[in-house]
Amino acid sequence: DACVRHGLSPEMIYRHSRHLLLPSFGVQGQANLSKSSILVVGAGGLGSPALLYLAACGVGRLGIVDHDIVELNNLHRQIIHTEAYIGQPKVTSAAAACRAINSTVQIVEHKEALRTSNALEIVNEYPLYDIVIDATDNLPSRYMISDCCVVSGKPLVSGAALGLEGQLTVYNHNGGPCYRCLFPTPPPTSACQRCSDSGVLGVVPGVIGCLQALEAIKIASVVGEPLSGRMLLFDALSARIRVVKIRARSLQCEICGENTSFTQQLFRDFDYENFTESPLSASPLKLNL
Amino acid sequence: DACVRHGLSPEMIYRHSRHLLLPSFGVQGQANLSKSSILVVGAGGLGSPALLYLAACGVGRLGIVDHDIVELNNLHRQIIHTEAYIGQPKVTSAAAACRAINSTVQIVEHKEALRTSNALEIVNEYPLYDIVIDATDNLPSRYMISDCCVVSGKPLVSGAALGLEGQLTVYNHNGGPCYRCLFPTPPPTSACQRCSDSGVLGVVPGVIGCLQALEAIKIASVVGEPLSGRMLLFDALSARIRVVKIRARSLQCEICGENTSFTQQLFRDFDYENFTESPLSASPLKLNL
Amino acid sequence: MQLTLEFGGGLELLCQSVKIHNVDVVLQAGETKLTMRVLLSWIRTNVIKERPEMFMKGDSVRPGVLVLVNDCDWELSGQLDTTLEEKDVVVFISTLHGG
Amino acid sequence: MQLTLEFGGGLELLCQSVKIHNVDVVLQAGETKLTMRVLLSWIRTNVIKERPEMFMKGDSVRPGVLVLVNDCDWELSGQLDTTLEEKDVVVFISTLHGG
Ligand SMILES: [Zn+2]
Ligand SMILES: [Zn+2]
Repeated sequence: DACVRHGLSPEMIYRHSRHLLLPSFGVQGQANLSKSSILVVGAGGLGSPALLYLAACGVGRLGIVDHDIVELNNLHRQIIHTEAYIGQPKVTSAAAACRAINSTVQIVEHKEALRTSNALEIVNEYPLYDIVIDATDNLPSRYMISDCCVVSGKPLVSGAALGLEGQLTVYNHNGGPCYRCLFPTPPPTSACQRCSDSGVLGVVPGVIGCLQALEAIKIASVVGEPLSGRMLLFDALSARIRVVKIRARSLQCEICGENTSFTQQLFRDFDYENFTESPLSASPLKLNL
Repeated sequence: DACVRHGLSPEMIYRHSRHLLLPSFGVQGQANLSKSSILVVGAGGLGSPALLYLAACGVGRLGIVDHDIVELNNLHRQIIHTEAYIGQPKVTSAAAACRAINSTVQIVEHKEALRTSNALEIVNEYPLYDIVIDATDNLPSRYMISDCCVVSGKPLVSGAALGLEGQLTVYNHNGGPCYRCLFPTPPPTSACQRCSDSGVLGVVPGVIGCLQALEAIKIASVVGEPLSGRMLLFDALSARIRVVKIRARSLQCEICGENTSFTQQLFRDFDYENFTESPLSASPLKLNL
Repeated sequence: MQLTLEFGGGLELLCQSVKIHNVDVVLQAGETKLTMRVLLSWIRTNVIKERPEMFMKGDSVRPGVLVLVNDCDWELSGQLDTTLEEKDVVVFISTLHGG
Repeated sequence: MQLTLEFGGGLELLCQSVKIHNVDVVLQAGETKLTMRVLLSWIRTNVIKERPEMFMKGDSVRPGVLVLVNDCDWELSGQLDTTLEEKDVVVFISTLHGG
């Protein structure tokens, strides 16, 4: 029957029966999901729900990149980690949680910071990923991951949250823009706030991280209209959400445009910290109450 | 200082430092949260993320009501449960997950179905709850929980998800309507679909459950504008979200209106299964592929 | 009159699983304005392809269906007597119970 | 001209933490239409209360700010040359990097 033909085991059929029942998703959608592989960069506030839902939904392979250690002050929003994992690598903790939910998914642990020196290898060599999720918390990483996805030809599901607001879009997919098409010039460093400096209501990255998992699932299963060329803006305080239309790919974009000279080699040599004038790692928290 | 005055321990200050840094939330918001108690009815697709984020954010007391057992075909969307808990009560599993994230929250386990015979006691007697979250999956429960909240004077954060769509609103709060103001007459039974019959994409209740936690946090911390008199409509396939304006409390409402004769005693005697012509418990899944 | 009709929460299944319908409603001789009452009857004839009893009951929508005119509950604009204008967006959505 | 201005992603901090501003922009003598170029200068004078360099750079917005006219990126409508109409909604939102 259809399930056998699509390589779904009896356990997968039972486990994902509520997906298979969906006329607009069905056996084909689940089979596509089970063959897809997704890389989540960052196992923090956004990565926590994204990883849990991606493991639960039955993607084939799920990669996790992070170099951080679980701390108590992460736990108010990073729901994939438990008190028992404080002091251990976030990747170890997140991988254990994903395996506990779904032992049939291949979980790949990348216990290192994503850098120009390893990004192309992680994304493109074994294990190869089809889709990248940006769940990081800093500006140089956002430029680096977008550029890496452009030179690797991968769609990028990008989420961000700060304070009581969140943003979500899909870059480098279906003729949509890359991060640099929207933001060719980095903002002044004085305009860059991080969760570690400015605070964030924990459930706000929760909402955005779930929506990142949804967009990755839609791309991987080839179902629905991904949020490409559109951006979701979320204001938690007023419970207002708007989805706006953004520009298409820019022909003049230095990275993805028609006359780009950007290559994998230039990517390896690019200094993202210098370009954005901000560090790849978060500075320590200073709390003055 | 402010933290001590508001009864926040040094551990709570460190754990929730990203909340305390938020100017519009701050010490007062966290102190309000830590004194609040929230009841989540249903530890399934909606309840999973709602419970995890409520435990993580540091509410004072978190109650969980459910009579169900964890099954393998829940795990595609009910991310609070792990394979190790298959066969055990959902409340046991969910409570363990909440405690693992935050051992400082008081978790109360109600391992029973919410019924007219126990609902008033669970909501109003010790432990007393301030806010109720409807994370159930059937129509008679939705009427019963709304009526229970009206006669108990509690705000109700109501979420629903089916297929690739979700809905969210706050009932019985700030002059907003109750469920019966919107739906005085139950729909015909032929119009009632459940996840167990019709399927649901797992991350859709994930998004709605996170938003339910957010609305409960806003009400408990007295921060922001809760989604009362408004309803959020979510279409996952097209990534469209609209927030619409709904009617205010109806003066003619049989339950919350001006001339209501509905009482706690009438609630106890009301037959919700007969009223809605549908059962409180989900029927077993029939999967024909 | 150009209107956008949207069906959700399962009601799209009654109109060939199409959620958004851009329609042009022509007023009948003798009609001077388009009310929701008239629109519902027009939809029943022109849009709903099966099980009309899942959409309407009497001359209104069946219980459990929310009607929104330009993102506002039609209870706030006069329900069946709501008068529609050019380019209005009318949403019919069935309440969900799942979780 | 009645406009709704919205500031988000932290830009509201430049205008006393108020996100939504309903404003009435009066055209100067000699002006026949309101462009985004003119509106930005009007906002800088009338709405931004502190650190204008966090909002503008030259005669446009600073890098990292998205501008939306009626929920559409202003790149699609001519950027600074976009002509505004009565009741338009203009959103200025700073891109977020946190997670
Ligand atoms: Zn580009
Ligand atoms: Zn009522």
